[in-house]
Amino acid sequence: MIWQLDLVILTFVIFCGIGAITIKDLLGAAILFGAYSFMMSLLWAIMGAVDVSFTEASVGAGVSSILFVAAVFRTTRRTKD
Amino acid sequence: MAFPGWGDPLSPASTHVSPYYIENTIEDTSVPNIVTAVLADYRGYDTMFETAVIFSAGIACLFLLRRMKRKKTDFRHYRHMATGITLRIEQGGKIHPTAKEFERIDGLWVPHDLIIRTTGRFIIPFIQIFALYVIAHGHYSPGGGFQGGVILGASFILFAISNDLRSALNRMGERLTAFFYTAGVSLYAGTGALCILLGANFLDYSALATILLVDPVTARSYGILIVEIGVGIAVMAVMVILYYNLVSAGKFDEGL
Amino acid sequence: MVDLLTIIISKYNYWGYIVLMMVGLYAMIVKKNLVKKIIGMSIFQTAIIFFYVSIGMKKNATIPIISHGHDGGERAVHAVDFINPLPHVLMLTAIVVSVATLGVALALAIKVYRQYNSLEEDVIDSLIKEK
Amino acid sequence: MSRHFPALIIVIPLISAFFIFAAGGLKKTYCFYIAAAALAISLFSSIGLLLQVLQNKVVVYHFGGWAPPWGIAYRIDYLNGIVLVAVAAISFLNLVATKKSVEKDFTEKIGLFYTLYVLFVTGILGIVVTGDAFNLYVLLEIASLTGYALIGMGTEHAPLASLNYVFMGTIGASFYLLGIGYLYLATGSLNMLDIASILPNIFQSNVVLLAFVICLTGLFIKMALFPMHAWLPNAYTYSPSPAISLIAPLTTKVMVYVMIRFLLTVFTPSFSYGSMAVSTSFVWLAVIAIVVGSILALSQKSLKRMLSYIVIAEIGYMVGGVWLGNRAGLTGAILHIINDAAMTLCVFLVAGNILYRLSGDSFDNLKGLFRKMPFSMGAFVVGALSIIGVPPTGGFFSKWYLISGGIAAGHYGFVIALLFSSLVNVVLFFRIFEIAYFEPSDCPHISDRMDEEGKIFNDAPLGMLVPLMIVAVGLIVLGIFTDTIVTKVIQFAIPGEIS
Repeated sequence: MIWQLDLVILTFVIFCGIGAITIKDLLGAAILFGAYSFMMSLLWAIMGAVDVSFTEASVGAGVSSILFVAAVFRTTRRTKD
Repeated sequence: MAFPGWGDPLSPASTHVSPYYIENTIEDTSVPNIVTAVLADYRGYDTMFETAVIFSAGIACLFLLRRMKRKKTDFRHYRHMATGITLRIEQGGKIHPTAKEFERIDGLWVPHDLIIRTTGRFIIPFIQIFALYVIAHGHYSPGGGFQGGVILGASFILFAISNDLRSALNRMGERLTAFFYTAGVSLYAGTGALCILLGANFLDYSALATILLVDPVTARSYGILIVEIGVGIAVMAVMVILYYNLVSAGKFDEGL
Repeated sequence: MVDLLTIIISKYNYWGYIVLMMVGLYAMIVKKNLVKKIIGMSIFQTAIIFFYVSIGMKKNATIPIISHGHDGGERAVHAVDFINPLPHVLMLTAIVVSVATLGVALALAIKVYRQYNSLEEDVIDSLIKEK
Repeated sequence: MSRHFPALIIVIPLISAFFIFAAGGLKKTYCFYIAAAALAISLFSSIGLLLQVLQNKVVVYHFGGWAPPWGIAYRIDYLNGIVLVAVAAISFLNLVATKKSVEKDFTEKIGLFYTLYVLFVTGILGIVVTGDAFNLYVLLEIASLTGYALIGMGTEHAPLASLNYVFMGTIGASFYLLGIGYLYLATGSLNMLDIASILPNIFQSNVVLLAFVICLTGLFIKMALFPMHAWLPNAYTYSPSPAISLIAPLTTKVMVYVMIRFLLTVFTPSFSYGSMAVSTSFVWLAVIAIVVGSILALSQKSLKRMLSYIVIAEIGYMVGGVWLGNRAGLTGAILHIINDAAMTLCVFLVAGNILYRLSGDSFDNLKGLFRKMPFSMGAFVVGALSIIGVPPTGGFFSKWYLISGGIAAGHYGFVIALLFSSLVNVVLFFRIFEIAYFEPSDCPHISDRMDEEGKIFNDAPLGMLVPLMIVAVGLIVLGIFTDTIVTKVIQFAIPGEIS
């Protein structure tokens, strides 16, 4: 594995995570959470955890995001924080 | 003892239990993917409960959100397919079932985007085949029941998004989904119980050798495949039911 | 100073997991919006999964899938050549648990929204106090 | 078949869950009977297991035929043998006792309710019986997820309370998982006994200390010890009564069991009490929990909410008893897990009966209740006396052990807190007795039904009363047989090195 790549993606992960909880739009937050999960799965793939990475890519980035979007569709997009 | 360095091959985590798995998986189960072997055999009992967690989540979602009765004040929309005229029928009324030229539509109905629907129709079979490949090929490559099941579930969700929820429900109704996730988890627990009946411990797949007519090591490999299929079915159905529930807020009619 | 730097750099994954955990915990405690809290919860759980995957890492090792050689003959398998598979197995379970929790939490959030017509905790609190 | 008891005890309820779910869609009346049969088998196997333990000291079962530490093993010894019987008995009795109430509250979702019920019991039983630290986490999540769902279907603000419980519960479980991660990092194993055999060599390590602290934090959140108790009162108050009389007796007590298991088996006593200087501060934390729980209970105006604060105080009893670190304190704590589970079940069942007949459980509604529901209130008196600690109920004896443990350890703050809490409980319950016995009924909500003599008699149906009576009698029986339980079982559950 290449530690420079690892570090860059780790930074991305952290920024996506912070972005997901600060953005003032729940749909945007859901999408950023998807990006966060996807970056995370990349990170794990780099670390050799291929099965975990595969699961996170399908569960975290795929289905979780859809579930968030569905919940936001049924509630509201607006948020105060 | 200090905190082991990152990636240290001599840390206790890498030297105590896990070398056994790495060195003996092939002899014990003849499965090259060590993660699959540990997941479904050495620690198969955990995985059974993991499936049970998924099952509980599906049941919990149904229990919390599902609305069994329609309110009398609800209304339905019907669209005359030839002309595009929309009817709104109030107070729980229905259109006569023989009136085939009307289709029921959502309150937020918009004409279907042809591109999305066609792309969906085109891509869904490939996703499903890939999902089945992932389930079946979990012994040799990354993948297995969970990943494949989630992808299979995602293909149904994609169908529900690219068309509408009602047509997805026509293909894959609530009862069918419920059947699938009960069947999936029972397949897992049932395999385990079968091992007890055959005289071994719970989930000891080598006992299956007597009915599968193979040697115990191959029987373990087959046992892993069986439970992975069970997991795949259960996870697929639960993902679909979670989506149905959340997107229709428990009413199972209108959705994204 | 140099020592500190080496500690930080040699274990930067562990620092990353602590940062992510704090991000998740912060969202769960400080944010008022329920969906934001749920996102925080998911981030918190992934941070712990990240920690486990970091435990399993081994330098100069490959992914835990034993490949037969191209010549068809079986090679001897040495534990140092493969990444520790056990944390991966545990984390597969943890990911599934986290998506299950997510589903239940979102169902509850929808139920809350149905009841109070709001997802903001402070608005709901003031609604409860009014009654 | 008796060899497979450790598997059957968990697997039968799990498999029955699928049948109950299927029956919920086909014929709803079967759901209850399937659940009852499954839990009866569970109870039967747990009693069988306890007998095996009395004979052989320890019962081990390897899942998948793999020996630990590679596979998952269940290990039943004196400590979890007795807790197992208590849990199985309570879940079975509660199932029978709440049949009518479930039919009333969840007419359409009865199948789903019972499915969640048996899954919850599966999780709780698994937590008690497992010998694998990670397996415990998975089972904990099953119990929690089903618990969230059961609580979320309650009245008033139940969904919000349940969502807060989800957040706190997930933090707790995740901290536990993290602690297991650190233990794994230090030892490379997940099997509790295996960890215990490796740990003594590395007790000085910071990683072990960190694992210990993080695990305990997670468990404290899950068991609602005082500063982390915020999720409990609302969740318990608003939850549906048939669910809460299951969840309240089991969840928190089982977490106390897990804490004892970790202190005694995983981190051996010499580490937990010896090289750690935290014992005394945890006892003080428990003292604060007892005092604050009791005082907050005083200020409540409705029955279930008052009982929830009493639960918080009772957690303080057990945690304090465990951390006293002597034989009497631990005996008291283990005994109190069983007694407290039984008496919490008793009073919450009565609260359920009251809610079955009345529209609310605020103190105004309780007026004249002794005339209307004499049997339920009779059971309530037994439960209340047990919580106060009056002989010959079980509560007296466990409190007696706890107090003597406090005196032996020289920790008089704990002793005073226990006595103070008993005093507060006297005030709490006699206030209710006074309202229910002396004040005339003027509650308009009751569907009054005059019987032949013209008396207003409106107790819960017989199906709910009989199990309640069994529980009430059981409390007294537990008290009478305390000596047997302690000498036959509990004294062997505590390692010999603790004096």
